[in-house]
Amino acid sequence: MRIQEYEAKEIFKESGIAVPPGKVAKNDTEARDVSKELGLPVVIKAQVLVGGRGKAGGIKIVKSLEEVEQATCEILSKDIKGYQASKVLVEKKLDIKHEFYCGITIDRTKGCPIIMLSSEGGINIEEIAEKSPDKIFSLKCDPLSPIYAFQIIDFVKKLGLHGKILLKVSQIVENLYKVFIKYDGIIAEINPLVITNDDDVLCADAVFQIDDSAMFRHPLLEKKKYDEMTPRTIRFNKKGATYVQLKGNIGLICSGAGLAMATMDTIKTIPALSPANFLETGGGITAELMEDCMEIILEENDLEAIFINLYGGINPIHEGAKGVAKVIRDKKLKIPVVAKALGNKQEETWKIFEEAGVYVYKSSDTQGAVRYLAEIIGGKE
Amino acid sequence: MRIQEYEAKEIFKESGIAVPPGKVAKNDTEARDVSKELGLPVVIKAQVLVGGRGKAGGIKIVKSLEEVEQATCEILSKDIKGYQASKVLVEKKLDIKHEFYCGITIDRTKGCPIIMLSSEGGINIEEIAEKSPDKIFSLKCDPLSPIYAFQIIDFVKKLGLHGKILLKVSQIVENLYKVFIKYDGIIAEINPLVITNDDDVLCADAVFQIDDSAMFRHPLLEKKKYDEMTPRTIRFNKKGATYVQLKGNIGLICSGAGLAMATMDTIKTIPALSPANFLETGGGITAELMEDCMEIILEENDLEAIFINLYGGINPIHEGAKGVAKVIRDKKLKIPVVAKALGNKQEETWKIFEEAGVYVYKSSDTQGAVRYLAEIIGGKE
Amino acid sequence: MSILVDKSTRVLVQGITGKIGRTQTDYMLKEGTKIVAGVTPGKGGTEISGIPVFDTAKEATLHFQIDLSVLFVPAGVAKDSVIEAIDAGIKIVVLITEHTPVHDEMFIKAYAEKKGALLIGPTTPGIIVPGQCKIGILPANMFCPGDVGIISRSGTLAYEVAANLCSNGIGQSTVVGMGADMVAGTNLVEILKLFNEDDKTKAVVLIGEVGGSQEEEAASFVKKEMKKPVVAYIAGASAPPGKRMGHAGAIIEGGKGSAKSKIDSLLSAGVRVAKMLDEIPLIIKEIK
Amino acid sequence: MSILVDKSTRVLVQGITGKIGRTQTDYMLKEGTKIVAGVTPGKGGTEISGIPVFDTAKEATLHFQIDLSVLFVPAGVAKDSVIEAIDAGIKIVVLITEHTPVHDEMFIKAYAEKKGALLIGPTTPGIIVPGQCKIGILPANMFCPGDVGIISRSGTLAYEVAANLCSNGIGQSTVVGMGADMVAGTNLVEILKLFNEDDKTKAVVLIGEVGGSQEEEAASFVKKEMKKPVVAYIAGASAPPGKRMGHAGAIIEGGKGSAKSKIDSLLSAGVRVAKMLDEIPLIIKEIK
Repeated sequence: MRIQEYEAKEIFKESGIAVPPGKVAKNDTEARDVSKELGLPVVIKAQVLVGGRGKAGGIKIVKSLEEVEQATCEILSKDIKGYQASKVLVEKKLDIKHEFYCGITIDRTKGCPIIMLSSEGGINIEEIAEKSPDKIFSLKCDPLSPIYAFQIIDFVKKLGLHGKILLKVSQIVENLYKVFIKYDGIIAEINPLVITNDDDVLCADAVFQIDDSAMFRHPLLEKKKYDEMTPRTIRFNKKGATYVQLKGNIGLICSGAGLAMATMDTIKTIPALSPANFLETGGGITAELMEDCMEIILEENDLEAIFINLYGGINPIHEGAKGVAKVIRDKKLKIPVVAKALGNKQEETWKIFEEAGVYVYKSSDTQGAVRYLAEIIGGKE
Repeated sequence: MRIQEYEAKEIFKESGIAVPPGKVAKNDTEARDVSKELGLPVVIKAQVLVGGRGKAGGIKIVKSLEEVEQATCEILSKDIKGYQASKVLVEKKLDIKHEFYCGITIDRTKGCPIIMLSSEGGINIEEIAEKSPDKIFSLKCDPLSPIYAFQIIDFVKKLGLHGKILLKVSQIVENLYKVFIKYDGIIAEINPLVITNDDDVLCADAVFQIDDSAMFRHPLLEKKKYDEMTPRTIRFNKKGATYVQLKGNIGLICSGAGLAMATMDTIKTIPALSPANFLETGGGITAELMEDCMEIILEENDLEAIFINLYGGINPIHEGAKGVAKVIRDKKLKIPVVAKALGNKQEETWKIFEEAGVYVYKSSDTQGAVRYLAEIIGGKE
Repeated sequence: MSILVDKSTRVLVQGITGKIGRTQTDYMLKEGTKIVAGVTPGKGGTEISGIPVFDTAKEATLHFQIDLSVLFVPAGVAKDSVIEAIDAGIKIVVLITEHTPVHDEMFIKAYAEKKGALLIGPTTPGIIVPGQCKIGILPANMFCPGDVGIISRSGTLAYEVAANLCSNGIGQSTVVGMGADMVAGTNLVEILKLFNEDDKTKAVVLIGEVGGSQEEEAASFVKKEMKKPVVAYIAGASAPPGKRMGHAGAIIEGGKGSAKSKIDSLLSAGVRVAKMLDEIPLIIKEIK
Repeated sequence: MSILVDKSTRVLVQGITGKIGRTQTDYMLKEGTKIVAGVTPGKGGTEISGIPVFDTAKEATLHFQIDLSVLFVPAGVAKDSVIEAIDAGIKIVVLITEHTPVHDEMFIKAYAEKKGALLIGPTTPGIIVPGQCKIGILPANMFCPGDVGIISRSGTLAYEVAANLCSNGIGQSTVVGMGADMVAGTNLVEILKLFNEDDKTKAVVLIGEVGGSQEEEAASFVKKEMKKPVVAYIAGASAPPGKRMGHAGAIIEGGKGSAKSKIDSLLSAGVRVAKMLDEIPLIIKEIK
């Protein structure tokens, strides 16, 4: 789960990382009030979970209260790379002397947290990483040990800092690492990390993404996450299923992300077919989950057929089949459902599917199953 | 700092350790109200920081509300091994099937936490430890690693438990260890750890002592600790000085616990002298601290002389001497002050002392200094 | 004969009394797996399908020699349970559990490395040596004995590829699921090394997917040291791209992670990359 | 010649820019201690009494060979600073700091043991080899060169005993303060072993005090292995007893910890125990 900039900044601030004075606002009046309180000039920032906001017009620096209102309205009504902000963050403008980059993420191959620093912070950091990788310093951390302040100081010195600024930057990096560990972070990023003309060191922009699998350790964040979800999405989430809506004609239910991706790749090889969604069930199939799966793809898409691709390893696919059958009957479903379902309890599963009018493909090759699907659709037309 | 049973139980309870339903009461009326709420019979327990309360009449089981009031008045007015309780803990009486012992403390020589368990809990645990040490099981814990539930379960199995009771007891031991670590415990003890007739497992009595040096990590407890201290005791405490009142005629100020103990041993070899107090300054001597030292021993004792025994290693003893001199002058002190002060800045120190009328002994042997003190007192008489 | 396990491997099942643990224990027993003991705290002294249950792994090791532990435990205790197995001296730990927090994954990966144990998973379907033994949840009817090794980051794709091979008369020496999570206890390279040394394995199918850089590392191992032909399939060429999550991910992956990067690396290492799943048996027939 | 240190020992001072660090650095330099560098985070690049200051111990070790670090740091960072010294590869760490939390003491004691470093303290006055070097806060004018080793759990008592010996014409080979806290990085036995092997030391004075069981352990070492005469003094025979704090302390000490227990153990190991401080020089003269 990625949280909004202002939420990330609240968490960072609690953990001792300085952030600019600021408040979130839902409309122009609120933004005006906040700006009055803070004093001008201020920065108005769209709260959207997408990179490159600034270039897309989601960030404005303004010097008068009239401009505050105008900029807020503009930002809140704008499409920012496919997203629309429902809130802006209004912050006092900083007098920036220098911008650093500080990011912590997970080194997937080595399997450890990795801290990255650069004295060239700001929006061009990825370009710098690509063109001058020597300007990015990284520190791989031992998952078995805490990190100590002296290790951070040794690392931060690579930026060429000394004295109080060295200590201030080190303290922020240390605190960011603590936040990363405490909240099961996947990505924690301060970019830019700003040194002001008064030698204050602040987090000017924050990105924070938290491990969905670790939400049970953070009940307050979990609650916040679920507050914004529909009951079905919550059930999906709790079972570990993943649903992404796309724009196609074939509804898709697969067990396993790899199989789901391969199935999509296969469907796309036939011009008349394209996936309407990505849906992988995870390892927690039940009749109810499959009902939810059927309902969500039927509600949100205009389909020509549904293609189900399941393996019964840990999943009781015969239970899943019951859920599919129930939806077909309850909704008196008109479009064809093609299912390939193999593994433990496959015969039982086939029987349930067939009794509900599902076209069952009994070999293991997804290509064959997809061709069968194409034939069925063709025949229907 | 050792905290009262009811405070320890609050902390234990927060950490998931079940305790009997109960509340603290300051007088008979409160105790009656609590008992009504809990339902009879109840146990009334004196809140004093001393072992062996029960045998000293500090714990009573009562069956009627009249008895509650009577027992509370009795307990609150009683001398319990030199202490008087200002509160009682009123708890619902448990139906006890079995009593275990569980204690965690520090193995000083090995330098690690040690968990001790016995299936023979209760007030005779020390006797059992002495007579049947095989009935006490102990587990030394690695200070570098957390402890895992499976290690605790393996250990708790030595008590011969299985099934749900094994898990419940293990959970309590695990939680007690977490409390011990979280709050910088010196001793955390549940005795008895009770199994009720309903197979509930509860902490029936709690002892919890916290490391004074770690109070900075526990600001709420530190505040509570300081709330009960005089401003001077707080200053003492913050500087690491230790004062214990005794019953003698010689006020004592020494730098270092070892030297203080040796000085007391030496003073006692002369029949006319006995220490009026134990006071060791720690390594934080300042003029102000020495003023405090002088004032506390003068206020709380009826003295014939003051004996000061200092070494200037880390301590600026010349600064300390200024504080002593100030008190002598301000209070126009009549009783003699004998000082032995050696080490860094000794000449400067001697000069300050002598100008204030202190008898200075300039050799290193404490025996000689104490004989000198005896002579001075003799001469004065 | 096979890698990691065979019919003589003595297996412990942690979480044996749970619904999944019980079901999967029966499936494993049916495939000849030598399960000697199970663990569920508080259930010590009971039995599941004739297998004695202990309160802790250590206790089980006091009664039985154990070579491998397979875990069906809740995600919240996955970390502790893996440490329990390793501390009990068990050298191969197969963590089936899904949704283990990634910080726990990093910890147990490092812990296993430090203690010289091999951790497979989490979110792995397990390991199968068709006809000999099965560790984990792989449906046995998808596999058949033979001389092709399979390593797969995806569980269900491994089933499909194996079944497709079987339909084409090609059996498997050992099939290993690497686990689909962000961090895997053991990476592709480690398993490739084992297949490289295994007499019974004549060719290897590597099933990767987008994300991470395990396939790129595998490619450079193949280029340098692999003595056997490798066929690869990378899932996710047409997967919906995830939302951009800050720069850190992009910086660390440095262009790796996409299907294209993986396919290019593998091709340049001489690996035959199948575009579609049904090409895999055909390529295997060609190169073996 | 001496144990642990001598005039060639290259010393780092952590916390060198604090008030105590600066003062004590000057005292140490005056006694010939070879201080090569200091550390205070954020003060890197400055100098104290001509000694270069670095931001971290690791940085100091990149510029200088360092044999020992002596720490004058606040109690709240004592643990981190000891780990910093050990991680920088320094093999002897002397922690002067008072009031280190006991849980931190346990951690750094175990950490030093694991990493093969020797931790003296906390709450130690340090180590002195009279006439050669001084590590820590011991006032040099209390000591004189000679062949008696002193180990003491109390700082100021060590000064007094040394000064008394000097008044009687008896000098010291090395004087080591063990640290007065509940847990000591190094126990009496370890230092006794070093004195046992030191050519220059002819006799050892052991100054103990009530609490713990270090003296009892020292007694059993003396009984078994000590080749040199040992004189002991135990402070606290008439100390006010602490309040009873639950049973756990009593169970674990099992009767040890009292002055009587310590004195009895030492006597039965053949150690001469002085009842009063002024007996020590007399006994030393007798037995040497």
